[in-house]
Amino acid sequence: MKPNLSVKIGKLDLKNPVMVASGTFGYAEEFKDFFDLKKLGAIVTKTITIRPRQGNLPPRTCETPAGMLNSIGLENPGVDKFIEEKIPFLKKLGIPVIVSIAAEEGPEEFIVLVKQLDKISEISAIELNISCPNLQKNKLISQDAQSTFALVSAVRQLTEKTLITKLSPNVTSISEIALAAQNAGSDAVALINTLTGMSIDVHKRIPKIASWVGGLSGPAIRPVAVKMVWETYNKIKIPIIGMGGIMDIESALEFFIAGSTAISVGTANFINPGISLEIISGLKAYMEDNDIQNLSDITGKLKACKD
Amino acid sequence: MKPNLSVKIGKLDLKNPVMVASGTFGYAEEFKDFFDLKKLGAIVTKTITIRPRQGNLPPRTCETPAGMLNSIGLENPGVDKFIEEKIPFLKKLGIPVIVSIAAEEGPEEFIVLVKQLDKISEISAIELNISCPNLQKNKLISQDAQSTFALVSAVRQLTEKTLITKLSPNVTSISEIALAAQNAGSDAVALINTLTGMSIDVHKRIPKIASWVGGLSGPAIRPVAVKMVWETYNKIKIPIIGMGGIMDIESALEFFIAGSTAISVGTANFINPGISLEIISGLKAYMEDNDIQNLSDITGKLKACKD
Amino acid sequence: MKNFQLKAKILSQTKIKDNYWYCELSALQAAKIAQPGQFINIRVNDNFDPLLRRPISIHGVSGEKIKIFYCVVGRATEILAQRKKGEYLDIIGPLGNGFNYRGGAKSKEQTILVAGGMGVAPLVFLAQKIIASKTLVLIGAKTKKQILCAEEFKKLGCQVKFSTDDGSLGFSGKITDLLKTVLTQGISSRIFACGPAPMLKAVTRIACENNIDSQLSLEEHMACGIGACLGCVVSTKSGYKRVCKDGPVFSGRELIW
Amino acid sequence: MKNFQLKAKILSQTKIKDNYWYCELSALQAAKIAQPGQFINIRVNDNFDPLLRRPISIHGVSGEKIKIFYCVVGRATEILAQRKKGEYLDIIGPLGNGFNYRGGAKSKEQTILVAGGMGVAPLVFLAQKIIASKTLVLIGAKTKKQILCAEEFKKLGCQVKFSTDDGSLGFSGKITDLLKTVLTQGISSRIFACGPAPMLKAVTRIACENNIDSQLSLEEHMACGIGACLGCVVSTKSGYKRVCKDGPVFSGRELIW
Ligand SMILES: Cc1cc2nc3c(=O)[nH]c(=O)nc-3n(C[C@H](O)[C@H](O)[C@H](O)COP(=O)(O)OP(=O)(O)OC[C@H]3O[C@@H](n4cnc5c(N)ncnc54)[C@H](O)[C@@H]3O)c2cc1C
Ligand SMILES: Cc1cc2nc3c(=O)[nH]c(=O)nc-3n(C[C@H](O)[C@H](O)[C@H](O)COP(=O)(O)OP(=O)(O)OC[C@H]3O[C@@H](n4cnc5c(N)ncnc54)[C@H](O)[C@@H]3O)c2cc1C
Ligand SMILES: Cc1cc2nc3c(=O)[nH]c(=O)nc-3n(C[C@H](O)[C@H](O)[C@H](O)COP(=O)(O)O)c2cc1C
Ligand SMILES: Cc1cc2nc3c(=O)[nH]c(=O)nc-3n(C[C@H](O)[C@H](O)[C@H](O)COP(=O)(O)O)c2cc1C
Ligand code: FES
Ligand code: FES
Repeated sequence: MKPNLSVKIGKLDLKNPVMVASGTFGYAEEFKDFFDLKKLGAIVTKTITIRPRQGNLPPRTCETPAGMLNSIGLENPGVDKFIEEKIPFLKKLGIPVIVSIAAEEGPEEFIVLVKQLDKISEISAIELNISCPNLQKNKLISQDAQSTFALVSAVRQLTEKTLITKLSPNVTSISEIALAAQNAGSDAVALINTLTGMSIDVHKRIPKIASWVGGLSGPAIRPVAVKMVWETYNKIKIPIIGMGGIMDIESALEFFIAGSTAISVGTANFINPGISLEIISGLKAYMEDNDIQNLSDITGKLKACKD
Repeated sequence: MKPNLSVKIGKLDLKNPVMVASGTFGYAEEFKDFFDLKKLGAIVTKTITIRPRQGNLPPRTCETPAGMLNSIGLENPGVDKFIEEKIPFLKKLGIPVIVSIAAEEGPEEFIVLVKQLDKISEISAIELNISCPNLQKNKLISQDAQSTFALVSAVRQLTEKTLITKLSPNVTSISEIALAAQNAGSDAVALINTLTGMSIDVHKRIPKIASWVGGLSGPAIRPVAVKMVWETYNKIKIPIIGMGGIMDIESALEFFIAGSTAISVGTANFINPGISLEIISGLKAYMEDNDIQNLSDITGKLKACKD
Repeated sequence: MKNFQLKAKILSQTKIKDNYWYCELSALQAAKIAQPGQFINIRVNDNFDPLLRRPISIHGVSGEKIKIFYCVVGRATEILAQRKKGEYLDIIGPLGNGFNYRGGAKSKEQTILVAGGMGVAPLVFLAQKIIASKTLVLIGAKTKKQILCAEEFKKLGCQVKFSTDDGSLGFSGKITDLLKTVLTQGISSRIFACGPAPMLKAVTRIACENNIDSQLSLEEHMACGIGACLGCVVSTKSGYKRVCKDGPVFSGRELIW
Repeated sequence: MKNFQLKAKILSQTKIKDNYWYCELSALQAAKIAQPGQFINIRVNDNFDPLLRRPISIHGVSGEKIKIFYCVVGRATEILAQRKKGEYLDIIGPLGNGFNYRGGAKSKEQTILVAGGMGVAPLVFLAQKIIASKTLVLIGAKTKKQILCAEEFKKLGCQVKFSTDDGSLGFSGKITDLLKTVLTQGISSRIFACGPAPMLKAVTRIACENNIDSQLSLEEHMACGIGACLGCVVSTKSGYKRVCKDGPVFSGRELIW
């Protein structure tokens, strides 16, 4: 019995459920020395905006216990240059390309971006990053169910491409927001984006990253992410792309068992650039060892503890 | 110049700002072999309820990267036995005793508890634990500003003792909740309680703790806690008791600089039972080295990064 | 009894076989008062991953020395095994309530120790404290290779019997079936056992059926190890009790399995 | 240029003095193509605390060997120093763009290397690649004890001058003031510098005022080290650039300090 690793996210057929998380894999080129990128289930690009963005002042990253803070501030070349310079390389890989997009000022920018990207056949799906903690806003779209519903509904009308909504963990109830995204027609939800956090240099009495507050990622946040996936899995019907501190096959499996249809590897790419492949083969081995034919046989199949 | 470590929380005068967090120090007796308890700024007891509680099924704890999950489920002997059996030992220490209380079913239980504790002179202050993630409720009081306001207002009328409201980080905006507590007459806020989290045994496909979901604590959550303290410090006027992953003098200082008037040591007690004393002497040394006379000279004194 | 937090120097660190390590620590204050069944809680390094201490039974004591015997099963025990002679380990101990072995056995009655897998660790220390000639030790494992500490028990003068799941040494089958057989053959007054939970459960039942006292050393995941967090509880007839403080040794009569 | 992720065997690990360590790694593929100014990104252990790799300059290369020279300043470098000969380190490299040292110096002109503190690390490797007889090395530190690698540079045939803040060796004062003096004395065509940011900033200005090319090796906190996260940027005339991928060596002309 050969385990079947393929999964479906909206209209997307993935040969395996292992993708790389937005912002942690650049536009893929930086990783080409480390493994055969064609083996990935899909690539999610660094979030792009309409105009080019310089991003935030450095220092932009610091380490925290089993985690890191970042405040890149969505540095990106802007959509036009992205299409011109980055799509050709991505196209050659022949695997699904999911383009993450965000608005700098108002939600109408999503409309402009989706209209433009909808025409590009090399793009397989669009991820709506409504959860970036590094744009100095009072409240994120994904911190409010109604705003999430409104945004996703508006975008849904503009494209037939698979739409993924990326959610913020900095909320009272992430499953309510996920439900709003589902009801508005999102094909899937991706969670979690980073937790907002801060770290202080106590000798200089300044924040360790220039923008004061940044996004916490890495193994430290994994229990929070797994819990949010599980909570959301029990509330919605569309697929979940799970992420947050996946470092190895074991932590990847936690996300499947908690209810993820696919997973994204984020911070782990920095520590072990070839980790996605290790997870894909680990997944095969786990399925073989446990006589599992399809991934759906473990998705959300968490049982109660008992003796 | 001898640094002055004393701080004021409501009516409470603490000789130093280092306390121990509820639930991580039992009722103090367990720590008597490790250091002279009299040196602590204050002790916060394990949360008690009206009736004795058995707590949740084991396993109740597991380790996570730089953190741990717990789901004790507020095991406690109930208020009467607490008064009878635990107060005598605490009294002998001669340091402020802050009693943490919670309701099992409805907020009216807080009223009953506060009325009873108000009469006991050995109790210096009451901490309202409206943020325990381990009582299977849909929504915590501290996840809603109005409910927080209502509860604190009701309790405020019943006691002159210092009231501390303990807040949950599992919210969209903790500073809004803190503001509600302040407006309702709380003398201080304590933050953060644990983040909800979950960890899975992927071989057995069961959660690692029997109650599925637990509270995440330890250094992993520190950046989240520091950020919440800073955000809250900028919104309210009453003192903040900061906690979440304090492991050593450096991490304690982060909390003061972010805006805490006092701090609580939690999970670190398990790893290094004498850590509170180390923090107290570290604080003295830091103040001496930096020519700081009063703690208020660093509280919230975070400056912008620049070259 | 008092607990100490100590920087204990590693006096020796030896691989016994496979993943099994034997280690001696210098920890005078703790060694002086340690009792069989008690444990120490070890911080394996200074980082926050792994975060928590790890409980390891006291395998023996001599002079200033505390001896431990452990198996590398995960990250913390792996790091522990890499720590070298001469380095210092941060330990807390001796923790918990050990075996209640005093008094006990009447003239003709024997004491039985039942050790499953790593369960031998605290029982060697116990065997040193009781009258060896009247002690029968049952050691069980999956296979012969995994039988541990047989020589130690023999040297102390105990009678030793084995059980292996695959029959490669001694009784073929479960250690608890061996125990049943043994109980039909002689007069036994008490059983001390340490090993996996299902084994301990079966031992409790067997002891109960034979109307013999049993004392079981339990394991639960521990956060504090000193009774403060209420994390490590087991069900007893008087409610939940803490393995780290009220145990790790419990009487078969009080446990609810 | 290609990057490799390798398990590099530790061939030697030597404490030079105080907190300074010299270490040789077996990393053939990386050694073969390494250039002065490039670095390797090291994972110091298998745990998640510390989580990130640590960038360390390539201090030299010979055959299969990559040499590094580092100072213990925090947790990761402390763990690194504890790693023993014979063990394996997970490294990625050679990373970044090194010094552009080819061509350059005309017949009578000399090349100046300015090394502040640990800044000596990559410059020793650079000195091996350029014509030593025409190279002047300025080494600065707070005090004589902290002057590093002087012998290495001398052995290569470079002329070496010192500056110390307390005057305990060579020029008394800042290395950048020494640089100014030196520039008035001979004809210099180019400056390569590595050290603390304020020093590099001053070197850039001095080079600019004297109309000399300068190349500076910068440091920024790195998360990925391979150009993917956009974490390690510095301001240049053409916008932010990544220290790890576009640098760590930048021309004084492009930097905005
Ligand atoms: C009272 C007591 C005495 C013990 N004595 C010995 C002994 O003498 N020799 C020996 O080899 N082992 C002993 N153990 C077991 C030992 O504590 C675990 O094997 C060790 O904690 C595993 O840590 P790890 O990081 O290597 O493995 P992990 O990968 O963390 O886990 C492996 C297993 O160990 C358990 N475990 C992990 N952390 C703890 C903890 N903090 N408390 C309790 N269990 C935990 C896990 O639940 C899991 O089943 C004892 C346990 C207890 C409770
Ligand atoms: C391109 C480059 C080359 C370097 N070459 C050398 C060298 O040859 N020898 C040497 O001794 N040091 C070198 N360093 C510095 C070295 O990387 C740091 O000293 C090391 O990362 C400190 O780690 P730590 O955990 O010991 O200290 P920490 O306690 O983490 O921090 C101490 C200091 O190191 C900085 N630092 C920590 N982590 C990183 C990181 N991931 N990236 C960059 N800086 C960090 C911190 O900002 C802090 O200022 C180099 C740095 C860079 C960027
Ligand atoms: C340096 C860095 C940059 C990131 N940039 C983006 C981004 O541009 N868009 C986005 O949706 N998420 C971004 N993220 C969040 C990740 O995609 C992911 O949601 C998060 O890091 C949690 O996963 P992890 O713990 O595995 O890293 C970024 C994360 C990091 C660490
Ligand atoms: C085992 C355990 C039990 C706890 N019990 C309580 C409790 O009874 N009441 C309460 O308000 N907080 C309780 N907490 C939360 C702590 O008081 C503290 O808010 C939290 O752990 C964060 O701090 P830390 O990271 O320093 O542990 C508990 C935490 C732990 C780890
Ligand atoms: S481990 Fe904390 S009470 Fe036992
Ligand atoms: S460290 Fe990630 S881009 Fe340089």
